[in-house]
Amino acid sequence: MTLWRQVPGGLIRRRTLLQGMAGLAAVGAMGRPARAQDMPTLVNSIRSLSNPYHATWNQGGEAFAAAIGAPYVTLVTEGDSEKGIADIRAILQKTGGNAVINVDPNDAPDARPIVEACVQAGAHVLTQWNKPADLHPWDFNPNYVSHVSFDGVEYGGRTAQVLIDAIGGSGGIVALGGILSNTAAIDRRTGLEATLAANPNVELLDFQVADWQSGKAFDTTSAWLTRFGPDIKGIWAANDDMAIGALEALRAEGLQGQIPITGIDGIQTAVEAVRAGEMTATVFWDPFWQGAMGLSIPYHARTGTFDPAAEPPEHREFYGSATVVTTENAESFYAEHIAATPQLDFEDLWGRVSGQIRQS
Amino acid sequence: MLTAENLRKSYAGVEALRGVSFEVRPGEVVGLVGENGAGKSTLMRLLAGTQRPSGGRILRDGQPVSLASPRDANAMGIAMVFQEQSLILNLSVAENLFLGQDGEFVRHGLIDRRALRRAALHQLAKVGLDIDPDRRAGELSFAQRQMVELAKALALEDRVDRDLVILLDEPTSVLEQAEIDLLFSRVRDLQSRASFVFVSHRLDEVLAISDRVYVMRDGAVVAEAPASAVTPADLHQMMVGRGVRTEYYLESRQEPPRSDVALAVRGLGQQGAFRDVSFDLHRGEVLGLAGVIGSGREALIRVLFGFERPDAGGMEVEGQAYAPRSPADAVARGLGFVPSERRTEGLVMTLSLGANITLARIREAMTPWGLSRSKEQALARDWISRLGIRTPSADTPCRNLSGGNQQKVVLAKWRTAGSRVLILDHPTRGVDVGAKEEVFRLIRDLCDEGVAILLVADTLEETIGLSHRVLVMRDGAISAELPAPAGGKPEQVRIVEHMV
Amino acid sequence: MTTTAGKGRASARLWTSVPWRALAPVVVLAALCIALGLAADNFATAGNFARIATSAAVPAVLATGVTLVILMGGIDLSVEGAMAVAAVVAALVLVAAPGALGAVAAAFAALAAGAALGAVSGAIHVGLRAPSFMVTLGTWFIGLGLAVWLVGGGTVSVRDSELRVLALVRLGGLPLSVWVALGTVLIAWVLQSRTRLGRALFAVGGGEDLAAQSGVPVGRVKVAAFALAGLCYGLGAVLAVAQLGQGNAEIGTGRLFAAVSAAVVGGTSLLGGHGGVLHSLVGVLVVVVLSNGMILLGVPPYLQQAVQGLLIIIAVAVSLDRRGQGLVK
Amino acid sequence: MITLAAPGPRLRAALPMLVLAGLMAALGLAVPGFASPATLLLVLADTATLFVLAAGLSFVIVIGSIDLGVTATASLAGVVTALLLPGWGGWAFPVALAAGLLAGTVTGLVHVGLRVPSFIASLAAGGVVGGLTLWLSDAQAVTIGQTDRPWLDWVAGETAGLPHIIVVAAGALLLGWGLQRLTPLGRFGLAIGASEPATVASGVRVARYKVLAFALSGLFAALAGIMLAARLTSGSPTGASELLLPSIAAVIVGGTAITGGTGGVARTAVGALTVSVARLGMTFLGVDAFAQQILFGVVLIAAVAITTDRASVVVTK
Repeated sequence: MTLWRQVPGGLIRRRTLLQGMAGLAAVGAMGRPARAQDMPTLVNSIRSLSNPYHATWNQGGEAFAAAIGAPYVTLVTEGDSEKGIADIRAILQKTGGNAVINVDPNDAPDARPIVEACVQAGAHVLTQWNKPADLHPWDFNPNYVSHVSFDGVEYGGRTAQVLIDAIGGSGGIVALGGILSNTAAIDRRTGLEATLAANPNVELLDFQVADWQSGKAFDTTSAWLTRFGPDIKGIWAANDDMAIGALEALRAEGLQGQIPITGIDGIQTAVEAVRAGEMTATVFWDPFWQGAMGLSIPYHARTGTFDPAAEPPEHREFYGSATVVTTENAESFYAEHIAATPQLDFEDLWGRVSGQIRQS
Repeated sequence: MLTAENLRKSYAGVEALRGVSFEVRPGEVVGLVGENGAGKSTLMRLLAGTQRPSGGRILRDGQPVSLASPRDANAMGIAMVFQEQSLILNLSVAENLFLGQDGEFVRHGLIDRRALRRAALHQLAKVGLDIDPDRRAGELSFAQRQMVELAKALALEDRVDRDLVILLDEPTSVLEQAEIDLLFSRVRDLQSRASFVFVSHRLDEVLAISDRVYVMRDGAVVAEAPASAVTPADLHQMMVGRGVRTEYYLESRQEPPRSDVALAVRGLGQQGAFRDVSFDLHRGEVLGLAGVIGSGREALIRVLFGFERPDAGGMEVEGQAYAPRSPADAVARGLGFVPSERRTEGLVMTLSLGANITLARIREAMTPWGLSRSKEQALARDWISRLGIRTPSADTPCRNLSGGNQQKVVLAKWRTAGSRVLILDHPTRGVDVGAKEEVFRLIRDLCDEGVAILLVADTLEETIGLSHRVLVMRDGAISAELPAPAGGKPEQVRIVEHMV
Repeated sequence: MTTTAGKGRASARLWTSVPWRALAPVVVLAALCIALGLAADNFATAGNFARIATSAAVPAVLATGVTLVILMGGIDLSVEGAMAVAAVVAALVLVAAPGALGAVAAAFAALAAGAALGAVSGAIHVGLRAPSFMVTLGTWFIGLGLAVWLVGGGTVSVRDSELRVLALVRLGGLPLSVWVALGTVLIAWVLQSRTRLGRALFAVGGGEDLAAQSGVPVGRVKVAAFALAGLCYGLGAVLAVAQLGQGNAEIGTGRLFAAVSAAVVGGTSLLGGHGGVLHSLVGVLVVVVLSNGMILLGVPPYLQQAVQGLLIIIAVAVSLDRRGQGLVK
Repeated sequence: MITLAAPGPRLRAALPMLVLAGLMAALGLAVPGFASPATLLLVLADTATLFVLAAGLSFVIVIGSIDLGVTATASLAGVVTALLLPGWGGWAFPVALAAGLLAGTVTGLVHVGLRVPSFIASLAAGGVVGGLTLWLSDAQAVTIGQTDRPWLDWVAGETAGLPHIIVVAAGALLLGWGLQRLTPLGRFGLAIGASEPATVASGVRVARYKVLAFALSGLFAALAGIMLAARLTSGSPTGASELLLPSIAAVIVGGTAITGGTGGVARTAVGALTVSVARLGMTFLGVDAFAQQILFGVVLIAAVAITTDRASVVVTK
């Protein structure tokens, strides 16, 4: 049972795959006009479907598309900026610009060519997480509807604070960072460092990079156990995968639950670990919301529900609100968001605005 | 008894064998001669099971057999010792001996290495080879490898319950005289257990070892005779369909060398290989280098051409000090090298004839606008007609040419490069009789033009016949220098006595 | 041209009679360990060696697999794809069938999935005579795609499954996974040196056409080698799933180049025919000890990649037998 | 065992082109509008960077080696461009190109001088270059500011609807083709790939030309890095890292043998377009994202199976 709850897309996937294959085989039958001629194609462009975060994102997109009966396309960059941009241009070309695009750019700079292509084609676009600091939705009215991010600095700092509280406000911690040049990795590390500056009794023993991967985090944590041994009072990780890798390295030595670990992202395994008391905290961004509302907002702009140009800046570039999951709220959070199918009000466009993005 | 009846084989519509009938009787050594392309190798491949006939049949002791693979042929007691070295160099001698047949040594799924070693020692003893079967094949000398191949073929007698037929495809082409003698004595010893088919370009050898000789021409057997009844000249005439030129090595064209020295070598040595080698090579001179494998002559020519560096002594080219750090330096100073391994070192087989001809001096094909295909092709066509290279076009990849024509392309390359000193390493290896004569003529032409030639030849006869002087090497040092002027050629025995 | 015995210099002969080149990777490993032992107090401790062994288990199994293919002169790029499929299959079986029996079934299913993908690579390579480099690049993508499709992109958590005894139960101070990896290397070593298939791998690596001439069934040997390699990747996936408590399509990320580097650092020639699984084990240890050491020494993250690159070049440069090989591609 | 009829050499040389044409025709029929000039320009523009990277790589693959460091070099060039544009203006481009040339040369020297297999030498050199790039960029993407963007117009701009990047790629194609066809380098590269011993014995300074091949690979990679940075208006230290496998695929699918000795830049252009059309084609066809990787793998194998020249090789490794 766990499996199907965990990957609700599993069975559907197989069908869509077969449809895709069949479509390719019967190539001549492809490309007939869409059923709903005027309905824009909804597009989610994400890094990859092989990680649970973006897989859930994709499910959000599917749910919204099903709700309004629009055609839906998922594009994956596989970490290749060129491919990401090329695919979006291709879809714009194919739909003649009648598209609503929700994109998590592979890298911040990708956002500019993507937005420019969408503007040129007349599609509506919303970006998430990554964009250059000098690229603003209000410079591209009305097509560039919004940019949504989550405050990596804030939440990186907040998980660090939870960790520091868990170890009693003093002692040494180690930190696992994501890919060095990655914007999210940089922000979360900045938050960590800010919190550390405010807690002079806590020492950062070492900062290492595990490229977001649990396997590398496992090896790094093992080596840390040699280097620092019992001096490690807590482990901060910039994402949940690495936190899980660290947790399993501890478990291999029977230390699970004895050294607090925090992660970020709110994937299911991490939330379960928090429930079990083996992790101390994670941050839930709600990728289902990101995948669904990232389409709903530009869709409503396109259909005229609101005029982007008339919206205040805090609706154009905003931080979404996230949930810090700790041992205190883990049970209720699990019941609400993981055990049950997520329920979203797709019309509630601005419900999770938690403030305008800082201009650094 | 192995019999072939009216065997036919065609490749893409071209008939390579046109109804060959052939017989090997028990305990017999059968010689098989013919020019390249006469169909010898094709016949051997059919008998060894590596290819299948298009028509006709093969009989073993009177029963028709189908040889679809070397394995089938082995089961019929037929084994082949291949022309190219076919040992796998990173495997041990024992593993090579039983490659593909190691099933009999498997105990509980694992190879019983002691049994394998015992069996290998047994097989090596048959050919009188005293080496450790656990050594890697790559560590052996060429002669030892050839013996291992022979032992590998003979190993068959323990597996099949009948007399053996061993096919020897040019087994002597890489061997020196002493080693050939050893091989022949082994073949005679083994005649009680096996019959042999012996293919070679060296007609005197064929007659020396064989009981009976078949001559092939144009895909058919044109003659069959007892070896005692024919001479090399007879065989040659039957092979090419005309008489041997009385003057095989064009001795009358041998002019005295010029007085100026092209290459001077003084006290040259390389530790462990050769020492204190000194000689002068004059323009227009052919200097023959005789010696067995291990005498140091291979190492010497590799040092002369810059593949390796000497530890002692020095060299001069045309009066200027010469210390090559690479073959490129050698070429820049006007040296050229015709290697014995034509397929790997002589030519880039997949490139066109034109590209190979200009490889050593590409500027001959350059124009102010870059490399010009048309200039290159014009150059190539010029050489094709001057050297009589038989090729469909100047654009043909070299791998599609016959051995003799390939060798002409190698010579054309060095003449294009303007080489004034040529090192010829076994220039007639794998070249058929007709083409050999053309190579000899080209060597004489080069001398006339004043090119200096250092020759390491296939046979002593060839060395003596072509050279103005012969240097004999033994154990890394020059043991004799014999003049070989036209009309005053030394006896072979005089050279052999300095070799061993 | 004679290029081997008979023309080496006398002193050189004496020098080369000791197989320095073959031993060089071991010397590199020993030197690395001694240097780290001097530089970092806690490097040479039982606990750290156990951790190094734990970290080396998965790479060792993967490098063993890739070595079998490299010995033939081929290359197998499908490591990450095969691992992904196998890991996901293992996790799905674990979820569907809990308990010890489920764990066994999961392990076998993963091995089968890895072997199947390997066999497909081998069959395409042999059947279509397409270069192994490109075929396995293709099966890499196919494997990843299959894995993503099977789980719809998610991660399957198997935190409490019985399979995890591999990582969590210790024997003689080392997790079972280390013993499994060691056993695998040993079995592969016996296979490589004492079975017909193993010797055929060397024969194919030394001269494929010659081996075929001598009656070695080259096609079958190749397919078998790719399938066995796939089996190893499947096992690597099982160990990784047991270690990390989850199965997903990204479990193999970054493991291909590490495995090939380890094989080459250990002295296995990419041209085929030389080296073996024990060499690769040494290579894996060099790489794992190095990354362990860099963390012990606190090398800044952005330098680690560069340091590792430099050390790999040095290790390979000192251990390559240049006399034996005419060319280096 | 499937035996394919061996096509003649002329047909063989044209096969990659036929595969591409077949793919385009199928897509043109299946997707109305795919065959439009606008779409074709789009495909060309989106193939440009991949092609330039693969073009450099083909110099190395032709000699029978491999360069796994090209993407690190491309990222380095992108970062150098982004860092230097504010202070140095247009001089940033030659410096970035020189950096790529240097990175390639060093890789070549390690490979040839230390006789380390190119697979490992370039992998390791790529690691070193990557570390250097992270250090230079302070481990973050370097944005090219508004004021410096006019400098990028030669890549990112458009003239009369024709994206400049296509012209740049065409220039790279012409340069690469010229180098291979009109200079000794091209001929010697083929010779080295087909038979290194014969090339050495012909007096060609093989080591020099091998290093030169790697240097060119670095130079082209740097150009690709500049193009990438110009399109993204920023230089990312890991920006090109995912282009490695597609670029190798492009070279091989174009008909250059991975073992060397045949092929070249012009074929790589066909190969890059094939890879690009296959990927974009799936987007146009609406193939499910879950199936795309599987299909791409299948297409890759099929293309290689069709274009591999089996006639000239006895042994397939």
